[in-house]
Amino acid sequence: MRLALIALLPLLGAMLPPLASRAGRDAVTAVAALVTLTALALLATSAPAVLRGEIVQDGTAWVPQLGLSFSFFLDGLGLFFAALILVIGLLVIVYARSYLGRDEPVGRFFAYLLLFQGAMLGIVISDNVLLLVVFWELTSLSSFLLIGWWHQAPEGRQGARMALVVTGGGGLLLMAGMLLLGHAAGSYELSEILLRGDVVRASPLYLPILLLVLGGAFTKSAQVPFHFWLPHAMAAPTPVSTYLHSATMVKAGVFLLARLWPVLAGTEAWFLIVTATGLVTMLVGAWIALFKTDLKAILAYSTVSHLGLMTMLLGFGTPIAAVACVFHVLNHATFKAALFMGAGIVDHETGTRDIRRLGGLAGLMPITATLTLIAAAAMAGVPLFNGFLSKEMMLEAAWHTRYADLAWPVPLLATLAALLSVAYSARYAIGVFLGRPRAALAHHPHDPPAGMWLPVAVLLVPVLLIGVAPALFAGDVVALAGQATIGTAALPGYHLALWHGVTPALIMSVAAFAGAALLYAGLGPLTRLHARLDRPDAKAAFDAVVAAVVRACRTTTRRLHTESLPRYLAIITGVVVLVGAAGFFGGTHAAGGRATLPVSLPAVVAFVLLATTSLAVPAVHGMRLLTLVLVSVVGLVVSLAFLQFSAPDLALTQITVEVVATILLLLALNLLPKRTPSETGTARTAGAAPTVRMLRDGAIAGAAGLGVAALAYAVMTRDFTPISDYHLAQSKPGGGGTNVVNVILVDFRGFDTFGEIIVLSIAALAIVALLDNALRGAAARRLDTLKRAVEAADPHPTVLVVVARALLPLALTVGIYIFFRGHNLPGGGFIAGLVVAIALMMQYMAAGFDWTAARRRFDAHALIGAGVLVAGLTGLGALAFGRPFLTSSYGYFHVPLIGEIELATAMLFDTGVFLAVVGTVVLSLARISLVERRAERGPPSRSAAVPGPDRATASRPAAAAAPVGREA
Amino acid sequence: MRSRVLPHPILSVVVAVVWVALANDLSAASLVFGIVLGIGVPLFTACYWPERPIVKRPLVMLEYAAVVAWDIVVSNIEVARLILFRRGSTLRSLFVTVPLELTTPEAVTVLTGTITMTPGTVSADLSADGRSVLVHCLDAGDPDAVVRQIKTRYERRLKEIFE
Amino acid sequence: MTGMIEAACMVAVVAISVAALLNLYRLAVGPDVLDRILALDTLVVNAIALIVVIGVWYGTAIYFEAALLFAMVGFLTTVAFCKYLLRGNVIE
Amino acid sequence: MTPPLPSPATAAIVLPIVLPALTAAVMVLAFRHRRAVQRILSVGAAAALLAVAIGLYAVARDGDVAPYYLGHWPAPFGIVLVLDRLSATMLVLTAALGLAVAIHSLGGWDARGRHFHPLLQFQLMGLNGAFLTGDVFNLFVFFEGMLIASYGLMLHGGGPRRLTAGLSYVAINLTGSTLFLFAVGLIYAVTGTLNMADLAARVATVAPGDEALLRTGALLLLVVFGLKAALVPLHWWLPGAYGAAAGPVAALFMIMTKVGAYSILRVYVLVFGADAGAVAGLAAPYVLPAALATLVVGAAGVLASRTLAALACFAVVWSMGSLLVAFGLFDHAGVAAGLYYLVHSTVAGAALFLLVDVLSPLRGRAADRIVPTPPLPSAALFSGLFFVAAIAVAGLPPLSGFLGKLLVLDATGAAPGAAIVWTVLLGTSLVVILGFARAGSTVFWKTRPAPAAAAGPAAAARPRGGPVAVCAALLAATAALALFAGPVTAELDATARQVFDTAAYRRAVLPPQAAAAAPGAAAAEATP
Amino acid sequence: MALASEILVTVLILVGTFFLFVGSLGLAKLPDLMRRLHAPTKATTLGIGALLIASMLWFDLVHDALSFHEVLIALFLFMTAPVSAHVIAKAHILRDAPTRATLPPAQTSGWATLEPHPADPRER
Amino acid sequence: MELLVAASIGILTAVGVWLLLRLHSFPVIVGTIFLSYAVNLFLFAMGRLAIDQPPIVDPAVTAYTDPLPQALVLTAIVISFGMTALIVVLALRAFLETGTDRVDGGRDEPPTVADRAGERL
Ligand code: NA
Ligand code: NA
Repeated sequence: MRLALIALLPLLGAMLPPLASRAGRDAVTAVAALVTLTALALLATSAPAVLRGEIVQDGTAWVPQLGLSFSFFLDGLGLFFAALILVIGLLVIVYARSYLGRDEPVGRFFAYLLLFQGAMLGIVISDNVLLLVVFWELTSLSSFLLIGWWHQAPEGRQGARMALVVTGGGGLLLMAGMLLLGHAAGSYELSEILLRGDVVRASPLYLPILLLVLGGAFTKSAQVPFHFWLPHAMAAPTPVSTYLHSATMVKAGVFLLARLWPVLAGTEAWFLIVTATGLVTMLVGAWIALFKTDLKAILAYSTVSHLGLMTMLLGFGTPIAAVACVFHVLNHATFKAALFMGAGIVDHETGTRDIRRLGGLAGLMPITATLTLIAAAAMAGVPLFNGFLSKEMMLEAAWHTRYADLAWPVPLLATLAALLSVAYSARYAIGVFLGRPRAALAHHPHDPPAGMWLPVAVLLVPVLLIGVAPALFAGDVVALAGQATIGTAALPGYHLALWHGVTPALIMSVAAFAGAALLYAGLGPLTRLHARLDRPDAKAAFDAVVAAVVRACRTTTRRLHTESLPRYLAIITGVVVLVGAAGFFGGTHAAGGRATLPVSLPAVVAFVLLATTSLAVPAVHGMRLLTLVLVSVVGLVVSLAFLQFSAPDLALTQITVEVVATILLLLALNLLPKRTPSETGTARTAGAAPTVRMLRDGAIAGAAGLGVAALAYAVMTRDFTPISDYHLAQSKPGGGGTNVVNVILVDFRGFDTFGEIIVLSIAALAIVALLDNALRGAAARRLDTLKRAVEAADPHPTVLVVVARALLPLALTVGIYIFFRGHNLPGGGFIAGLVVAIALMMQYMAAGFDWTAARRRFDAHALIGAGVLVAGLTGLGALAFGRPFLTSSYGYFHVPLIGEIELATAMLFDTGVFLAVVGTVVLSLARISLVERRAERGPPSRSAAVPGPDRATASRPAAAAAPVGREA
Repeated sequence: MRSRVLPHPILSVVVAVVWVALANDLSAASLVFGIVLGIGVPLFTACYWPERPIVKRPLVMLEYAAVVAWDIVVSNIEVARLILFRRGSTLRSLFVTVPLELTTPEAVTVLTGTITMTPGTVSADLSADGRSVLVHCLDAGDPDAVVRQIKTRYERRLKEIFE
Repeated sequence: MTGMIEAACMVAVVAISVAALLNLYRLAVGPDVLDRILALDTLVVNAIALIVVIGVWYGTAIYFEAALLFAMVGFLTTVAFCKYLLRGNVIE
Repeated sequence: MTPPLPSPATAAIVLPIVLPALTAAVMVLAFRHRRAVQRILSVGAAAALLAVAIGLYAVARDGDVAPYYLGHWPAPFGIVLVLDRLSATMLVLTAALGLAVAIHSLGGWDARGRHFHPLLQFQLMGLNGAFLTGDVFNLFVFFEGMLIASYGLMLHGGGPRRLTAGLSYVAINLTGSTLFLFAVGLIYAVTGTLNMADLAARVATVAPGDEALLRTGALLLLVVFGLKAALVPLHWWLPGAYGAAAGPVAALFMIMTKVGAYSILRVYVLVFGADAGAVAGLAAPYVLPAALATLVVGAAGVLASRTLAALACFAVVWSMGSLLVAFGLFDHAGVAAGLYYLVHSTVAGAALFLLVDVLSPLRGRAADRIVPTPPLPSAALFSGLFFVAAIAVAGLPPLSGFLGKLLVLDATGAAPGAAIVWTVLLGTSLVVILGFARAGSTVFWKTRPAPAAAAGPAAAARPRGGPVAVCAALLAATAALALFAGPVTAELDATARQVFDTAAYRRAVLPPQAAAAAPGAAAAEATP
Repeated sequence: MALASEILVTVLILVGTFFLFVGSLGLAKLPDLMRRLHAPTKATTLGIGALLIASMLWFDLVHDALSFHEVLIALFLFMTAPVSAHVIAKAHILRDAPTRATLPPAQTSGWATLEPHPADPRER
Repeated sequence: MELLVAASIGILTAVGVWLLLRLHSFPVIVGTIFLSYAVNLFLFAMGRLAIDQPPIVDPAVTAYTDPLPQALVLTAIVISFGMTALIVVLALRAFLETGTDRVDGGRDEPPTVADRAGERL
């Protein structure tokens, strides 16, 4: 696990700095540095093997189904990059200690930095390409946090978001590319894939893979046209810029191209795309850098340019160019990190990064000036500094490169880029440190503490050493990393040296310097000219694109999600009709052969009744009470239809449910508007024009009705063999009852019924919960102001009260009768429950809520709970005998006087049903009427005066009321 | 008789009879169960029927029932004639007030029910104090005769039964 | 089932059907909602009659409870509608 | 003809339904005014349910499909519950989520209305019933149980917004329930049976003249399940309902959409799957395109959101798109990937909803709107939690969402039209990432100075430890899901394999002669 | 004997049918609500009553067993039909001003639909 | 007979769907009621129609109608009753809370004079 630990240490170690933050910033810095050092030490232990030319591998399985494993491998390239990441990371940590303000949460900062470091290490040492993607996206995420460090500023937030979107989006492309790559190569392990370049290049997936991988690499490495995010990431604190945008994150793209070079490079497509992208990026970055005024922006665009250079080199596809790239990665990392740190020092000391406000700082801060000038010279490619050497190699490679069968474009443009590079480097160095000092700086600038400049100095050591003696100080590293990059190809002959004689590269280099001198001289007018040019602003473009996408999303979402129920339902029912039609017409159909029943007169009349009343409803639905009367007629006809077609149980249920539903709807209607306003008058807010809507709704409704009717007719006119022959046969012997429907309900499919009574119970609970707070807040105020209609003076007509009283015991008797006969004849717990509930509701209706509630012998809640419990426990009873839930049992018992009676556990179950039904109906209706009462009597203060009256006695002589008084 | 066990003796009988009728069976089992219910159901519903009507002369009830049954037959023939052979607008329909001597709500209710069931009359409302019934006559040449008939044929008997 | 009674049942069914159509007429014409409620009430009575006649015709008592329930609870729909018109609140 | 009696292990199959149902009944019966007792019962029952579910998973892991013949009636005549790896997985997920929600609600939500805990338990019952049943009509019943409890829970707490959204939610789902009955009726009318295993046997031999009717029934049923799964263009109810619901309720609802997805998988693999003859492979042409549209609409909604709740809601829509893209392949790899995504999206989405729920009260009048506020108390904690939740939901590494997405991509890679699927998946992923980045940076980064007077309420609202801990635990679960993705995907891989072994399902549920008569069974026996 | 019974049953069915029909006819034919109210509440009671008796007789005849549960339908109808008529009439009185104008005075107080009970505390 | 039943189911469905698409909660509720009539009849019809063959086992009878759809319809009736009760109360509650019974997000004109006068129709 040693190798894995290199990446995991910083990731896990990220937790330490926040924990240490109590101990002060030095301790935090020490912890972060220690974590980095430990990782570096771990890396060092693996280094000897790598230097011997071995490949160190390590890892464990993660998601074998996916080919994603937690596997790492370390070769020259990985070691090179890992070392770079850790060493520069260490320097950045030291630098950041002094850079960050006193009141900033350093612990969190270092946590993010270590997270990023771990992710970056993961990229360079991953063996598994999918694991590489994991780390790749982790760098996007951790850089998001780092770039947004100063999130109070809009630039911080926007820069972070932009970086996340561009690099994270690239990561998504890479994810797809790596999946395809693994698929094409037959393995997700890089160590395998690198050996199967031929297979991959020959695969039909090659081009998609290439494009997707390049999408990932180019976004990360800020290649044109994805270059715009990098300068805006400069909103980050300078240590972050140093680390992410010079040495590491942006190099991840280059690393990826180098890593996959043996697999993907060498084809025409690769050459054309990668070279061109690199070349254009190199030029564009340099050109923009020339005119930027913010120090970090200049450095950022120069970075873009240098990344283009590296990309172009890899694009050439020759081993020597690849080696040159590796060399330039090393050189660029050192001088660019130094430059960023230097810019941070200037910013820190002067309070500005605007090159126009800076100048002549050499005298004030000599150390910083010296260091920066050295680094800038390296960037410009001045001999004796390392940048010169790799630039020479680049020019040399460019000289030999023909693009589109032309010899001149690449060398010419490369030289031009070098020229621009010299020019902006000069402008940077001269503009800040030389020339005359400017006034109006906030405070007197001076060299920073050693903690800040020492890391810069350390970085410049390799700049100088390599610049002077490249073979000695960088030869092995470049050879090692270069060989690893080009894979099995032979390392080309090259010679790292300051002097190669007068080569084309040297001439191009000289030309660049000369041209740069001219350019620098003419920079003033050129800058003015440039300022006047209408140049494309990438950030504005990006922002515009994002804004357009957001706007499009908002518009689409708002237009789609109008929160209009009719629209939603129109779409849904429309879909239902279409899918149903597609289903029907997608299959074969033949007319059925079942004989139809002869039509009878009552059936025709019933149909006429149903059709007339139903079809009248759309016309008169504005009058709501009338609608309910019509609905009652429909319900009546439906009950009769059940009866006609041999379903007495259904008829009984329908008859009783109708009554309860009517009462319920009338209760609600009393508080709702009494009429539905005409929809033609409401067109303004309803979207489509009323006529269009009516037509649309009519079409959907007509199609649905026609479809359903056709389906029903098709079914009824064909035969089938249902499973219910078994139920008919087993009802008596197996279930102990002759009413097969009831035996199905309480036995064969008792579980349905168990669920069904729970549904009812939940409905009651939900109604209680809904109405529980109806007597507070806006609802209560509305209730209080509800307009009362003209109403009868007697709420409880005597005739009604007396008949209801007389009916109650009779109805209960009927309920009990229906309950007991249900197992053998039409009836059962549900219908019985409804009958009893109706009888009780009749009392409420006749005698009033208070009067009846005061005499209530039971709590409806408890009835519901008890009902479910009885049914459930009856079902569980079977478990005691080792039988499954709801296994029923019945027996015949002889009772003296009465004779043989049948007792079945199913009846106990039915008792649960009965209780739940009574409880549900009574509870629901009672709760609604409670709300109604508020509307009737107004707020509690007024209603306090109302006694619990016995309305039956209100209209009878006072003497007769006396017994009630005694009773109460 | 009016004990805790049998709060409404007549009701108990009615319940038992209803049970036997429901069962459509005169067996011992249904009779026994009917008696059980006759005791149980009134006990459960007693609280909803606090004023226990006293039926003083049950036999008069039979007489009353016979009178009403006869009147219903007559009423039906009469009303059928009116419906079939008279134009609706020529019917001399009107409301009459029937002053009541009955006081118990049960008796009043039986009377209003009877009025509605018998010749050409519908009881449309009671007075707020319960001392008058508003009766609608379908075709009444002599409103006083209607009032008289109600009072003599029905109210008198009901008074005997209930009060 | 003898022909005589069957014929009577047929007559009854036809008459009840026509009666139901007459109820529908009142339901359609109104004019007041109370007329329609009354029509509904009458329709229920006709339904009870139909069930009884059908029971006689088929010689079965299996549909009896339906008629019983109509007779026992059917009026509650009428009462509920009227209570609504009288007082607004059906249960108060 | 009598079916075998349950073994001690399989006797517990009915418990996930009965236990919550009876717990709720006891609460309603005896403790409806005693919230403290209700809380103990609710959390205790949820914990017990989790234990039972884990036990049942262990049973299901043996590899055999375990039927439970309710009432001891033989299939297909009685109702049969069927425990297999798939249903066991869903049970464990439901129970875990239920426990999290029960605990989270103790933070105060359960006190903001009546009957929260009974409704919660009933909802768990409905869910478990839907996952266990092997009967299409019984599935309807449990759908209804689950839905009506969800109506109650959705409306819990009241308020105009919740009521308005609730009305739409209920009306749309009532339409769906009606359609369910039409579809089941049609299927019964052709096949004469309701038992899924028996249906599987009978649809294959449907007469050519009946095929159109059967297809219609099957596709209407697909619309029902699609409605529950929030497949575009049937998803309309989701943003409003989830957005208006209380946090813990929305979190619990994460499993509701999964019931739709589960049912699609179950019915259209077992009944209308490869062996279904003329009606084989019925759903595939519809599910995949709809899932792609779902991805687009969901992602657009995420970016368009103006509140965190809306953000979470559309993220759910989007995640259902990802999930159903995988299920829509109706192959082993797709189902295995989809199952992982299902587990992930349930946990991650729930965490997000719970987080929004704890966060909103701290933001004063801004509540969950995506606008800058004065700095929050414990901003670092919440921004951290949000960051992690966003990573999980948006599918960035290292959490489970990333692996889920990778699995889905991997599974769809070989499918026809893979390029389109990948483009939509990845394109919408980017939009979702952007949406979360915008929302998070506005809510947590873009602070405005606290007006001196208004500092009071926001400062007064302190985060409660319990609910925050539940969020953190769920987020930790997504991390664990990622870390142990190897064993988890191995389990789900075996589950997916069992899903497609429909012959084994039929053998286990139906008596031998009936199962042998079924097509495919012979083939399965020929190649053991 | 059987024939006599059958004739009786037939006659009862026809009589019941006749009154049933007349009830509905009256409902359709009569010109105002109060008059219409008379038709169904009366004619239907005898109509149904005759049918019920026919049913009882018929079952006694066919099954050779006493059938008397039909009595219950009559019982419930007789209890409930007047109530229906009563509440419809009350609602009509409340809603229809011309009808209200034709009402005769009650004995000592107003009609219950229109005037609160003197002792009712709720109506202030 | 089958044609009449099928036509009835079709009419109920069409009216139900049309009402479902209205702008106010009350017609929507009535629409769901119509749809439940329709679906109950439909489900019932799936067992095919039979006259005077109730599924009450009797040794003297040989033909019964299919009892299973009847049991299913019973369950469906009960469930749709519960659902109707809930949505009715919900609509009422939403109206009380928001002051409108529109379900499309719009608002109606203030109640008309007739409405204020307390016309209960
Ligand atoms: Na009369
Ligand atoms: Na009369």
